[in-house]
Amino acid sequence: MNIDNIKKEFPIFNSKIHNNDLVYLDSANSSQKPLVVINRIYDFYTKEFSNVGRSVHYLAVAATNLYEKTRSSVQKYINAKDKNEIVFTKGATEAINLVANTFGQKYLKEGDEILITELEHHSNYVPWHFLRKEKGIKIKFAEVNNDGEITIESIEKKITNKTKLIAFTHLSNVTGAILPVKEITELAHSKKIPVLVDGCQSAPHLKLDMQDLDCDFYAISCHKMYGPTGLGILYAKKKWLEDLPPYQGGGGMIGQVKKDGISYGDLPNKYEAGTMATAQVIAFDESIKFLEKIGIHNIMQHEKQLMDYGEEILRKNNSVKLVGNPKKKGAVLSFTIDGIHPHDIATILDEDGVAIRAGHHCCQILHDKLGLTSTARASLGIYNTTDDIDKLNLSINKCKKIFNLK
Amino acid sequence: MNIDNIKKEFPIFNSKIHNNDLVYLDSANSSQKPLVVINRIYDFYTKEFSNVGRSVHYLAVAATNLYEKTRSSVQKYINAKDKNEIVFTKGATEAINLVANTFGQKYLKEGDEILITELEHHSNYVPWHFLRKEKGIKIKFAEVNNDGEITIESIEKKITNKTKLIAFTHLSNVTGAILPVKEITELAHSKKIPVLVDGCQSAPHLKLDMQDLDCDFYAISCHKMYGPTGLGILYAKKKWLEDLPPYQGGGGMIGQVKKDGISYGDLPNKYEAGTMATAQVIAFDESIKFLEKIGIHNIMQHEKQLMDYGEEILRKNNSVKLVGNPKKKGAVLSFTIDGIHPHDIATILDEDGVAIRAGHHCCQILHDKLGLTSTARASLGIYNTTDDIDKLNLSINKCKKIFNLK
Amino acid sequence: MNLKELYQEIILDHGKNPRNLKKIENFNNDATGHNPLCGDKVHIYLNINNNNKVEDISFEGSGCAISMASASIMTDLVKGKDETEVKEIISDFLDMIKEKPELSSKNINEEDKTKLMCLSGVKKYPMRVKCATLSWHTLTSAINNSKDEINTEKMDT
Amino acid sequence: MNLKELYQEIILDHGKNPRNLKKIENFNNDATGHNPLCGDKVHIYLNINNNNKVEDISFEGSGCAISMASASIMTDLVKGKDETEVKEIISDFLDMIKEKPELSSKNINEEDKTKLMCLSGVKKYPMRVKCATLSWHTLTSAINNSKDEINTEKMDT
Ligand SMILES: Cc1ncc(COP(=O)(O)O)c(C=O)c1O
Ligand SMILES: Cc1ncc(COP(=O)(O)O)c(C=O)c1O
Repeated sequence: MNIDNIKKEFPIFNSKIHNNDLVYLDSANSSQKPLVVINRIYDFYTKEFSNVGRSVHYLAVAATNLYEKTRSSVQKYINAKDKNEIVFTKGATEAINLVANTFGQKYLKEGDEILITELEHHSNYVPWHFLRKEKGIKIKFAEVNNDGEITIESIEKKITNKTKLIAFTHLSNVTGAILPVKEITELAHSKKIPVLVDGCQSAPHLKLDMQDLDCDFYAISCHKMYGPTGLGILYAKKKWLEDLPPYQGGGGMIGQVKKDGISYGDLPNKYEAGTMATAQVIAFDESIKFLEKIGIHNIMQHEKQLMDYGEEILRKNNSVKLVGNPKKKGAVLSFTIDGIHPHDIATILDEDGVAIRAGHHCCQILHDKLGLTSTARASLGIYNTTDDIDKLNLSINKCKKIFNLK
Repeated sequence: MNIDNIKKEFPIFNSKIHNNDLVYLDSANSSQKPLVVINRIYDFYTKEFSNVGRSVHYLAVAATNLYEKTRSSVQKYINAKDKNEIVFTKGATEAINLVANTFGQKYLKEGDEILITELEHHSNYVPWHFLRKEKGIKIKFAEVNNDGEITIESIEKKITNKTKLIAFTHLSNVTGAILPVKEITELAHSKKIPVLVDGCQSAPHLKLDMQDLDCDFYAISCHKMYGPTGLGILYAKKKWLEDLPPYQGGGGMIGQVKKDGISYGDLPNKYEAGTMATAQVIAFDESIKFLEKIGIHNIMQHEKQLMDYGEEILRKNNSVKLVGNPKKKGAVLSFTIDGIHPHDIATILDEDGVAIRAGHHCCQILHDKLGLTSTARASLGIYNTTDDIDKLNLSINKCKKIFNLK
Repeated sequence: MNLKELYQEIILDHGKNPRNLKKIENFNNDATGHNPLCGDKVHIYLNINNNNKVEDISFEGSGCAISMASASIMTDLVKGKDETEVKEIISDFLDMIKEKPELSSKNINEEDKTKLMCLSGVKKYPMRVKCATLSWHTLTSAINNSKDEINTEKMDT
Repeated sequence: MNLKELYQEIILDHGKNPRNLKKIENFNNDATGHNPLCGDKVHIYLNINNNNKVEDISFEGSGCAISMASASIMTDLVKGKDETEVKEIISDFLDMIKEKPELSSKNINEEDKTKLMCLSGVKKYPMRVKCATLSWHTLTSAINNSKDEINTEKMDT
């Protein structure tokens, strides 16, 4: 599959927005879906639907096998050691809540510290805040530097002998900074501190290798990875999944159930209570296949070229200021325009079919630090082209004209 | 829409199972999906996809409106007072976990009692068990009678001045017993005890009227209601959603986020952390429309006829024993055959394309009580016909022949 | 074209050079409002005299052109009016933004009506309605001196 | 037709009248197994003598025809064999159920092989493989006298 005309695999690009072609630059929010994934959902529901795991009839057996096949595909794609290290959740948010809740229950007490960063998405802060309220733990923030990066030093500085876990994003959804996950993990492990990585933004764009990164937990949102909505993945080392208590209770996650006690099922069932997002899991196998067909190296190269082109164009544009200047950066171009509020930018761009996001992008801590309430963000997917960047730039010029800027 | 040939609205019935027509009798596990629902998912992803709530561009605004439209449809369908009393979850299991967790946090302490019943699905027991372990609460079980019913007396008997909540199923997924929700709720409220109803099995089959039932919480699984997988609904009275703490933390559910504190969003956002199952919610609107078109009274009448026919046929069949004999019964025919294990029954039936479920149906407590480890269960949906029942009966006779029974 | 209606000269002017953007010294009522979706904030300061008249009013905050213009025009408009008049104007404005084609309040003169109607362009942009109404809701709580923060999510806009 | 292969006379016979279905008095090793999906349970009792030989073996439990027949045939078969032989037979059986077309163990005579091969019909019914293997896994833990309950979910079947 050639990445240069991959757009045609995504039916959404046949739609017109206000009579214009869609220039979709909101993939960090959620990516569009290729036809193979959409078709898989359709076919599954029309020809093969059954709930998984519980019945022994033909459709149920077939669905269960398909469901488990996706687990194996994910394992392979992210190079996890064991397929039972892959837990399906409703999203990355649930994945992080799962870890915070169960790790917190078992290992955290008053005065303990969780170290996160100023770059974190609310999804990697609020779950820890719950523990702060409930257990009296402390949350420390590694500081972002002027380029919008988190360095290993900024992490190291905040580690104390009370640090019980370090949780940070792999790729910032605002500055685009790519964090040195492997190095931070090495440092943390040298002090016997486990590491959770929020992989929401990295998963669609970077090569994923759990055994190489060696982190303890890794959270992924499938809907940002060209997959269906309502699905996420928690990767966790087996020792943790075996060691931690269950999260939600219900059907399928139990062993024996008596009036006075319950034993839990084995992995991965222990963490998949209730009827799961069957169709979505099964369709996500197509997302993985699709990504594998293009090849992660081609994706990374394509997006790097786009990023370079985009940064160059935007830097040249008067009044436009890029947010953050990290040395390693991926897939996200956040910017402000002096004199135009991001909300106004987004509205004006939308009129041309250019879809970006404006706001704090669920990163209020970072925006406070930057002294901004809001930024405009163009984020990239595999289907974007330099043409999209040119259209973005043209529409930005239109904003400036409306607001009488030069 | 005429319910008598509604099967043709469900494309799955064009599939062959081991060269036979599919006789789908596993709807209590998960229902099949009508084409309108499947098409809606397809159309949404191919023409309209965007994440909801966060961006101001065209697709995002349209998706947000569609998403909220489903909330209004659900409100109307279940006659809730306020649309913000509808919270989307990943399933009924999550809905019950949400209540157990947040209600437990705020209102339960050692020695307090939660009253459930012996009919409960693991999803309405395990979440309370977590609180038993964590907080030292007690779980009391209202006893099932010989007909597989829970009477108001059996509930009343177990209420003490320590009872803090009563949680029970509306319709048993094993005996089919329909519980007197309104009367139990009245009794509970007269003692100032709130009520949670597990509506998983009732939602597809009975008229839902939250204001009439007056229960405090009601949990629904959309995938059993002719909707997509990965979606559930928690109905909760507004006063509870305002009063209880949030459940999962993340994007979208916050108000202001500072390093030292967080304020939460208003309803329903407070309980919808992270990216939700956007496509599924939007498609579920079609499930509701579909049900409304047929009309709940037609559905109830159709299923009652089927139930009566099924009970008659099975009672006549030598060696077949129905499980439970409740006076008010819906949609579920559980049975055993002396001398044939339910697993063997299910396998043999499957060869004829007759899909039933065998096992404990996530109700081990009930099976213990009945002195069984496992039962066979044929459960009905709107697409079933007396012909399906006849085929079930024929296949049962085949089982008996293989096992040399009369 | 809709954008021209949304970003009329008056809006751009008030957005860029908002009137009454400061903290008055002698305020006796105030309230803050916040839109969690975009992070926009507004703080309204009121000086209401013994005759229940708005002696002075100002605001602080940051936001898009629409929200700044709305706060700016609003503060200009209500200065000198008494509480009941102000309340009536607020509800007239909110009705107009929500559904009514025109303003009908007797308490607004024609020139001010023209200014306010410039904000009606947001009707075509449902996600932006909150931007136009945040300061108005906040003014209501300032008048009622209810110290609760106004969160536009809760509002019926 | 597959069903005929699955429910052969031998299976039905052993399923209906399982041999060794009782609790022997003088067991010195035992273990229980459980299949959480269907609720099937098995408890194996072993008497292993000083020469590491299975002096006696029995089981209690409930389950489908396949699981009862499998336990029945298995207990008949291993009686009188020594521990190493039994372990070898177990792994040969599990290999056969998983992937190998035939049994290859020297420790099983032809008549017993024929009986065991009757269980190979489950290969076409992946969800039923656990039924056939539960008692075998449980026997392993009884021999190792590991008191952990065997949960088929964990097993590599
Ligand atoms: C009575 C009952 N309660 C709860 C559940 C759990 O629902 P879900 O698996 O959709 O979360 C089910 C279905 O399995 C059920 O039948
Ligand atoms: C960095 C980051 N973390 C976490 C999330 C939350 O993911 P989800 O909303 O899919 O649960 C997002 C996406 O919104 C994100 O960008």
